[in-house]
Amino acid sequence: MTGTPGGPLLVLAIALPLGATLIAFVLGGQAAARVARGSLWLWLMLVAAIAAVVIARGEPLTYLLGGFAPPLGIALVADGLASAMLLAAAIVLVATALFGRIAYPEPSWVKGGRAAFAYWCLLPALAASLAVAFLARDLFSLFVALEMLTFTALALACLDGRPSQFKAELRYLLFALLGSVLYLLGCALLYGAYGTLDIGLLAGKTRADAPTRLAGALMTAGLLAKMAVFPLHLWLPPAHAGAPPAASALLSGLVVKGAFVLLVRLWFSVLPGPPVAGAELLASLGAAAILVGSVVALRQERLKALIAYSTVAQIGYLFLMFPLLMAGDAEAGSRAWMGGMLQAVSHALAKAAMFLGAGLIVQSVGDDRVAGLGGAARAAPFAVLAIGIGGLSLMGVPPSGGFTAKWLLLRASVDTGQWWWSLVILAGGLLTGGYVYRLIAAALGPAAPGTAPRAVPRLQEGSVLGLALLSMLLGLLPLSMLGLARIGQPIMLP
Amino acid sequence: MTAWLLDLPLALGLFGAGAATLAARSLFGAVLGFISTGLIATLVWVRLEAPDVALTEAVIGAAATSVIILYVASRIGAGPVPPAPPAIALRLLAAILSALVAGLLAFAIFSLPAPAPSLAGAVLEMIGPTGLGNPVTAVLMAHRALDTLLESAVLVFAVFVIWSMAPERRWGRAPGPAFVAEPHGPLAFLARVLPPIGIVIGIYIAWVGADAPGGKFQGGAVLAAMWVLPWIAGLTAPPRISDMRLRLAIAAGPLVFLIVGLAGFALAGGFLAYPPGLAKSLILLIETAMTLSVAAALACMIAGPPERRAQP
Amino acid sequence: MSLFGAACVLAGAFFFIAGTVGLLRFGDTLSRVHALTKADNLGLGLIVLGLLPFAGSLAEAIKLLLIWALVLLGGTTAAQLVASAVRRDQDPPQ
Amino acid sequence: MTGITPFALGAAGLVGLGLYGMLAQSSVLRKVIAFNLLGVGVFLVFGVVARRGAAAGLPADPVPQAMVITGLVVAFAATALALVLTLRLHQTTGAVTLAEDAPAETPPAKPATDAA
Repeated sequence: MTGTPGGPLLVLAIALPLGATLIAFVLGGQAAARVARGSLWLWLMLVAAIAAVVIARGEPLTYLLGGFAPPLGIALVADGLASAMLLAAAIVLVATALFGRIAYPEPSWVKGGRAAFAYWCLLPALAASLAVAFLARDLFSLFVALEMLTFTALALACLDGRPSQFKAELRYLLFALLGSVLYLLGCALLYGAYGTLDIGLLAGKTRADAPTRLAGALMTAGLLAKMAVFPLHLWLPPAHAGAPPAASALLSGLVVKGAFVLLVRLWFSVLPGPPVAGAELLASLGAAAILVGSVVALRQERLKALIAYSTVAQIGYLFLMFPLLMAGDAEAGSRAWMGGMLQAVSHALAKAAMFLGAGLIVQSVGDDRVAGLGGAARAAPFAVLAIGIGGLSLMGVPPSGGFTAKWLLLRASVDTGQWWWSLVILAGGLLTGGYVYRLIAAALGPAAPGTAPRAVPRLQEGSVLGLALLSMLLGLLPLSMLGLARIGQPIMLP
Repeated sequence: MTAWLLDLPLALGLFGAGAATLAARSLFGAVLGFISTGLIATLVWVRLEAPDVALTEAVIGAAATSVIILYVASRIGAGPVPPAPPAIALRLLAAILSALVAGLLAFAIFSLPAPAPSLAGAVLEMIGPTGLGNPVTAVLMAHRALDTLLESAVLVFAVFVIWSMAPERRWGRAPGPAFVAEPHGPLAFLARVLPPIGIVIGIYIAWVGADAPGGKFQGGAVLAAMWVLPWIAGLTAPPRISDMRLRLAIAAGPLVFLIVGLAGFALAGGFLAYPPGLAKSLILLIETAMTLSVAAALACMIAGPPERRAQP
Repeated sequence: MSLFGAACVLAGAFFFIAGTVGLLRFGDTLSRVHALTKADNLGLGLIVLGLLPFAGSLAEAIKLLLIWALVLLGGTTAAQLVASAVRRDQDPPQ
Repeated sequence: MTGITPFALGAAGLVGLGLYGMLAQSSVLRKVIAFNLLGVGVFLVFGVVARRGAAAGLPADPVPQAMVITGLVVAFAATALALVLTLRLHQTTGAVTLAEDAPAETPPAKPATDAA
């Protein structure tokens, strides 16, 4: 009556971090940090259990809230996409929690305790927001989830309280608010047309009429603004580069993916046979993002700005799957789908590792210019190693999750005769190689005269390296293990 | 036909007030335009047979939003020189895009299918077990309870996000700046006279929400205003954010909601399900906690991040 | 009875219009505040008076009167605040 | 159907106005006000949809109404956040716009000399 076996796990995946956020907020102090850390470890186990049950059953888990079936009620569904993204989110959050033990040790109510209190409230809040964004099957609940994500992302980025950051974040907020209000307008039209906002009920029922087309266009535009897709990307680099490292890792790695999952669901489950021209437009924007983002990243002087521009480029890859999925070739479509999902997951892990590693290196050498990174490899070898491994994944060099993802996309583009996308993928890989090489070469160089790079805490280095190794491990998994991503994959109509 | 006599001027007024908001030369004029738009929108909601939304629009959409905009506008002003508008080409592009979206939107609304799909029947069918008489409250508290739970959590998120923007040296103090007290001024008079009446009205609006238009958000917003008024008049100071009672008041609504929701697993066979017979009592319990939380959260959001130099 | 009500509401509407015209046409802030508060309080009072015969119950009638009383209170305070702000702007404290 | 025509047009018009205001104004506060105008328009589209869905003896579909109440509260929270950021931006840098060439580091609490 209330869904499939294992359904209550989905409720817990939302209720646990939400409850932890509220309790951490009420308790404050060291207790807040402890509650947040404990809840994130539990959450990791919970989402691992969800993924395991989804794999074992071979079909999505469902839960109907309050026992009310859609259209009146709201359903939670964990398909392969949701469970994979949840798992990636939990791993990144646990790693940033370990990292934050040292970066934000003392939440308190006296001067100096502000950032730590906010940090430990925000981590479980982000977990709860992502859980809703990945699991909810109602377009309006997803709107609320997007707003929760925006609020937490905003606070994370302002954690330092730096004046320059207020401007970057205000720009981000205005973009995000415009995006969500356009999305909401699309919801109003869809409800007016079909009397429900449940994705499951809308699937296959939508008509290609004016309200639906306009709703699709508005919602897509809104989500693109939130994802910082070229040419709406201008807010992202200053916002992500100016944030403290732990926040940048979460923003670049996870927050952007919430809107991505929603866009995928919108296009392939809600819209009636989305227009191929639209998909090609999205992929062209993605291709432009890959090339422009990578070239601009190559020219950046500051370490974190470089990594932030790399995020703009890596988000671009996610859009290449759209026209490949709609080419009408089931096998190639399936490859493109897995490639896109794997890109989302591996970028989350690799980019989080790179931002955290960059934070450690800057802390070690006391200089955030690429030219001033000399000596870092000696003082913080594991952080530099982590950036290197993460960079390999971004480039698409085996063995790494990024390699498998880009290889799958490459094959799908060749198989469907859309070979021009493969040129973009290859060019993007080369350019990425260029900026990663710049970073590593600088870090391997000798320390600048008169400076003495300091060692960094082992726990932080360990958590960063762990993330990077996991992103590499993704590439060693046999393809059959990646079948998780295909459970509940929408059937693409040619 | 007579309805048009009322509806057409309302719709025109709505658009006119909106246009005046954009065209206003001063920032203050723009805020006044926005308040007028909100008030006209409230009347439109009444004409659209949505009294619950009309109350919410009046209290939160028009009043509370305008209060915080005015408050920030008065503190920063528009600067000595009004900021230069963007290039004419950009404005032209924006105008074309906006007109296009508005036109397409109107066209899309008029091409929605008739008869319109509706869940009104389904809501009435499923309202029985909740014991509620107001279908909107039933949707908020039972059928779409997840949204309401998340929304109450959003308010808590917003409060700690706002607090986290506090200047480092003011951290832990009471929310908002210190207001100058004028013990015999008109504001102090209002702050002494109004709250007793306002608190009764706020609780009344929240209480009747189960069966008539009203509810926790509308009532909570009135209560928040009654709490903030003495702060602004300088009569009392808000509690420090380091006071756990304040934070408990802010988080009580979603916490109680979450606990009752989880108890549903044991009592009613599912999350956010209510056991038959107990449904109305449990919903009232949640609404009570949420009214308190909405009031505390809105009050803290109006006051802003801690800025006080020293405690009075 | 309903004729009396309609007459009161119409008279109230007239005062509202007069107050609004005053708000728009008067030159200085103090006269504007004067026009607004005087006319609107009286206007609303007349409208409430006109609606009283239509009130279905005693509770409804009390609610109507309460609305009038609250608007009076709010309007008076706002007028005082605006006036004192004007005075502050005109002769700044030495 | 005809009963909602003026409001549908008014809502669409407000959406257009709000969108223009958010894109074409430079003052942050005015952008925030425009965001709220846009919000009023979008919520009224929900209202029109709800009114069209009058059925089963109810004058309007309660489900979109509930969504609007949720949406209004969320929009208020978003406005409050934007305003706090605006205030802090002004307190720390004196800027009132997001233009790149705004004054970089004027002392706090001192109004900007050149806001553009």
